[in-house]
Amino acid sequence: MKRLYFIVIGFVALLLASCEREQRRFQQGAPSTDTSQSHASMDEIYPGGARPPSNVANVYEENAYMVSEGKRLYEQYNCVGCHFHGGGGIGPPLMDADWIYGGEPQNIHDTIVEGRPNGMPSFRGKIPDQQVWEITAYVRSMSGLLRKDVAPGRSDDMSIKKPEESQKPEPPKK
Amino acid sequence: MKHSAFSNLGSFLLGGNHSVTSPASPQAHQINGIWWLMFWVCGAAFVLTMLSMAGAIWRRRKAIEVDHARDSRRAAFVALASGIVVVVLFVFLVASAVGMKKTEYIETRNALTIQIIGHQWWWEIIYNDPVPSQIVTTANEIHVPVGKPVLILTSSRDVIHSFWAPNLNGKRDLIPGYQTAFWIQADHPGVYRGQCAEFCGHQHAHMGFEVIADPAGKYEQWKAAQILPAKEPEDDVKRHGREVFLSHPCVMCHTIRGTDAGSRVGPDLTHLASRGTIAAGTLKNTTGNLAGWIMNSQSIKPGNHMPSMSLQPDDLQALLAYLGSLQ
Amino acid sequence: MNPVDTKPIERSATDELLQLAETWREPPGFWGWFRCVHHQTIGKRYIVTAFIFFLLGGILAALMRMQLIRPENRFLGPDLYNQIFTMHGTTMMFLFAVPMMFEALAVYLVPLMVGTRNIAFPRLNAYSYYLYLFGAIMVWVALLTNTGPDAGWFSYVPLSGPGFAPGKRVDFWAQMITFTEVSALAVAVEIVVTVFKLRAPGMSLNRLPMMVWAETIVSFLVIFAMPAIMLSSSMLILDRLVSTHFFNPAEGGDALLYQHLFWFFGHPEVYIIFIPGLGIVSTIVATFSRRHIFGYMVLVLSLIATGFLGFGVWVHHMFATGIAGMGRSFFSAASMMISIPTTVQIFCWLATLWGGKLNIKLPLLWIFGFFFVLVMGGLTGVMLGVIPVDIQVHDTYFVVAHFHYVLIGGAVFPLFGGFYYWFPKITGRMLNHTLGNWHFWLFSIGFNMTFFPMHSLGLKGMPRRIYTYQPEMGWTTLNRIATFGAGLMFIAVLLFLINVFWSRRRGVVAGENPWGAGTLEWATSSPPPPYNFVELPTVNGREAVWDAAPNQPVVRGLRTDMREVLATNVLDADPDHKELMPEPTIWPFLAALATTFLFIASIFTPWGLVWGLFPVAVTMTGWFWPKGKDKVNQEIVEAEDAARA
Amino acid sequence: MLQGLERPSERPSLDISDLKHTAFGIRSLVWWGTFGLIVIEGTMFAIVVASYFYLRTRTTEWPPGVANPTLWPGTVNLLIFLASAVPNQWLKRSAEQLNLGAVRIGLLIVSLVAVLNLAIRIFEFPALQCKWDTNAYGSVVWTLLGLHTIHLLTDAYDTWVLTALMFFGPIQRKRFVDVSENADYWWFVVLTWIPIYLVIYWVPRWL
Repeated sequence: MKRLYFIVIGFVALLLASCEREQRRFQQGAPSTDTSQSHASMDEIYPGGARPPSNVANVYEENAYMVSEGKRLYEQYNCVGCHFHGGGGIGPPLMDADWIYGGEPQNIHDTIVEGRPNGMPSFRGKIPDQQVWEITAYVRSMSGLLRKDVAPGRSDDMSIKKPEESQKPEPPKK
Repeated sequence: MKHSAFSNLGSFLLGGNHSVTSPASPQAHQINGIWWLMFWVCGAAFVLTMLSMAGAIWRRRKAIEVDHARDSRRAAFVALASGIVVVVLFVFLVASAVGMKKTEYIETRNALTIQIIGHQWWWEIIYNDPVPSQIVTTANEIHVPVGKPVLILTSSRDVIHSFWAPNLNGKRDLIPGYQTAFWIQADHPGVYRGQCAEFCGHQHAHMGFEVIADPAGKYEQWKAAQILPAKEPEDDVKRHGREVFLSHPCVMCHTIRGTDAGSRVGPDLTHLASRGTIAAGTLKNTTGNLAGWIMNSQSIKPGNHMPSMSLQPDDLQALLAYLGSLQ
Repeated sequence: MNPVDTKPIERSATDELLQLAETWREPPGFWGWFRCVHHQTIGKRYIVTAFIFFLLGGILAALMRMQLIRPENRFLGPDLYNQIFTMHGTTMMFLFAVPMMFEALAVYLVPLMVGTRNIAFPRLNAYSYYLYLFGAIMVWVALLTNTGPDAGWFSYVPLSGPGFAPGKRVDFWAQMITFTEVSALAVAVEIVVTVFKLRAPGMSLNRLPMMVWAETIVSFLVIFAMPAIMLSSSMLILDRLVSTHFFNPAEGGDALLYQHLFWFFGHPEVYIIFIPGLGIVSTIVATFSRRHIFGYMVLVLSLIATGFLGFGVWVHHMFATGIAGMGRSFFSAASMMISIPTTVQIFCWLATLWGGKLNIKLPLLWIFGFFFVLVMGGLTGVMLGVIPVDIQVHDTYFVVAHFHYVLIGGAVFPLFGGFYYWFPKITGRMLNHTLGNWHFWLFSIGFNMTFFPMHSLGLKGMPRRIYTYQPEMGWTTLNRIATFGAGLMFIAVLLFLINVFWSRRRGVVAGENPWGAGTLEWATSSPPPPYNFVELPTVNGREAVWDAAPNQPVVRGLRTDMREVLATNVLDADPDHKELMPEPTIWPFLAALATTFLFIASIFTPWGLVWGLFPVAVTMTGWFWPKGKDKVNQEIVEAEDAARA
Repeated sequence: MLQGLERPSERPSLDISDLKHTAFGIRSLVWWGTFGLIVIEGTMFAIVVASYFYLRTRTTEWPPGVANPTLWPGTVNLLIFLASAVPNQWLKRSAEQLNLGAVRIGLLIVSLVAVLNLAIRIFEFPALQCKWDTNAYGSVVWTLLGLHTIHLLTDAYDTWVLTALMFFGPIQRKRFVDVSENADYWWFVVLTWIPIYLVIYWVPRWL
């Protein structure tokens, strides 16, 4: 009887997880309550060392639609121009385990909003915060940090890299 | 009086500037003709079938016994009726072939060529020209000269859409990986509405466009105006509006020729104020609607790719003033 | 045929009947439910399940009509609306129409109509039912957890592909296809074998009842059409899960390939739904005209022609894609040609009615409704075959009107007629006449009110699958009329449900053959006993009951202590050999569970396919391995055969 | 459950008590079932092959951007398949003659041949010179080969189970019908390999 109980609980949990994965949230606040003013400021950061990871969880990482929006924006806002499809080029690669400025969601968010020395521009004000979090979620999916049922599949273009859903997890080294 | 009631009913059931049965082009006329031919023939067939069913019910429900005797006569009737059906179908087939020939051959002699690219959920419209500075890019509003064939090249950047302006011609799917061509030609000046006809996601319902047929002179005027880059703002408010545009998310997606904004993600806004509608034929292009659209696009077209903005009232007013000046 | 022994045999009828009943009794109790393998039990489950999905699909339709009752309505957002219209189409096509018109009716009726004791491969039959059930539950649970597929019942790529349909929504759709199509394919094989090998002696192929012809032809359509959709949905799910490039134009794939495959199935699908309806019409028209159907051979050939031509018209769903001209003319011609066999059938039925002595009861009333609705839908179908008209009204509400006229007219109207006709056979009681009349008239009026205005809407430019429209389009009033009509249909179906629940207990007792019909299912009690017939009948004409000779022999010599049936030969149905039918068993259920695990696990990881194979192999082996009563009985009869030789 | 009890039993009868149980070939139910299955699967193969040629028309270079598949594994498998037809047909005939000893030997041979086929099949996938996610060509040849492998695998498994049955299970006439039908299905697996082999290995060289 007890086993049945666990099975039921497990099943319901699975269903609830799928609920979150499948939400289409068109309009709503970003994950943390007050991120319009970023925590990072230029004098705190330096290459090679990450901020202490912030405990802001990016709920978008549970949501397949948000991640796929992040992927679309990553292409359309021309992140590919420097980072290519994660392999890096002008900018550092995003699909490996090395994170110069930290691989936690908050770090990536700050990197996009504030910009970083040596070329990463600041997108403060230009990208709405919800979209920044979407891009953040997608960037983390490139190194396999998201659940496989959330991470995007291949896109309708040349297959130059593995789709995010089949990327081996690369937990941040720093 | 009676006549007007009848025509009211007619326009209630069939009419409008977005209707198959109000043709405004040679192709649509042709199709409309075939439609009415079929309507009357099929209508007659329907009535005859129903009459013979009613006759059977009327005659045979009181019948005393089963009638096998006249089965051979019935066989002759079935054969004859089937023969007539075959002939009628053949007539339809010929009508179809003739109609197809008239609607589908591609008129290229002195045709105007327009490239139409489908996006989720708006239409990018490009008037190509060998000279790059003469290329006109606009969105959701197609201007064509009256009486001149217009060759339309279609393609899609994301999913399948379908281009359909019923008063002018049948629809044509925009399929990624394919480019197809067909042509339209407007007989009279007017505004003909069109809409995406292939399911394309969240905002399939709000993916309209307008075809505006103008006399040749007016069309040339329009085109000449569209080629120009955006007007320089002439006062401080509008200059501030331009600043707002360039420092906010707007610049990430839209182009305004003559400024630093050059992204092709969303519609080209260089001559936004010259257009009749915004949000792909969803709203009339008024200042109020534009303000609502900028601040709350996600509640007007939930799921579309333009995020709702949060702007200070001053900034919004300035932005509206600037956009309103982009004639 | 063996020489007919005309001497009555002395026998203790009571003992034999008791034994027969005991032999064929379905296992009782809770666990017994999972072990049933008799075609009547499984058939009834199919009927009830498919009808539940009809109601669920109807609720979705009602929600859509509510959303469209006024412009820019905010009742359902685009996301929910897209899930709902997708699930409406999916439910109605894959979970209601095919399971009901094909699986349910064929599984329940065909063995009775051909006069045998059970369907061929009864365990496969149970397995197919569970697969259908589990697949249907899976996709509905998905909908209720906001994971409902949202790319349309056709799931065109690239909208349904990995790039534009994030999450698992479309994967559940694609796997639902696998579930239901495996189920339909299994039933198709069973029906073909039942019809070819298990007919009552004397029922040569030219004496098959029209309904059996219809279900047989549909079986062949299923066999040739369903692989195409299984393949296209598998390609879709492969594209989504393991990054194949079937539909990716940047890597040599092609979005139109999906459409070709889908419609190569999709158009025959329409006939899979429609041909059983034609079978019902032929059956009811003959019974209530109290005469043999007019033009039997013509009707059969028409059905076969429809089946063949059904494979030659799929491109008419793709005229607007702009593919090359010559091919389109061919498909346009074929699309018009396919209306000829149906027209001929309609004339034959009219001739039957004109030559009969009409007994106007509820089933026939629904057939009159069928004539009205189907002829209208057929005529708009001819219009759609004409390419210039098609490219105008394709993907508009005109098409929505057209196929609801054809599918509701061609399937649901005959189906309701069939319900009134066979309900007494299935339950032993008649449905109430007054409620039935209300049901018919409300449904018919509601139907025309809902769908007739849609012709107009289409011509006025309203595209399909839009979740809302703008006030200035002038579509509001017509949409409002349609919504009210849908309300009437809803009430009508409620009345029908009340009628079913009331009549099941309190209806007039039907007796063996309340309509004076001519096919074999009426030659046994109502409801039929689990062994179908006390003594297997022999057949002397197309309407076995009407044409029976005064001394029509019955089959004797089948064991009553084992589930024994008579196999006959394919053309003439002469007795050939005997077969033992399997006893009740849990293995098909277990195998279906294992298969369900395989299908669902593979949505989440490709390894599900590998790990899922093991339980499937184990359960299939358990199913196949001879044991228990089956083994013992087989040994007994084989020993007897050997002794006799 | 005694409906029909009152039915007069005084009717002439068609007596079938002398008929035997189970039959082989076209007379048996299992033959028709297998036949149905074969038609379904055959249609499936035909549609994949049609898709292959359809995709062929969508590009100029074939195979696009990858080398031609290596010939030897597929060819070896073809030869083994063709050779297996002999013991398979012998097995079928033995089953129909109810010759238990021969059936056991035949089943063992065909089981082993199937293992051999499967073993070489492992080399066929790399021989395609591309992956399923390389491009659409890769996707369709992998699907074609994969689908045939599934059939090979199921029939191999079926043969193994039957072999076990004929050695350890109850020996019944009915089981010989199953063996005979299994042999028919093996024929199907063999015969479909010929066109699939040509499509996978030779069409890229010819077209």
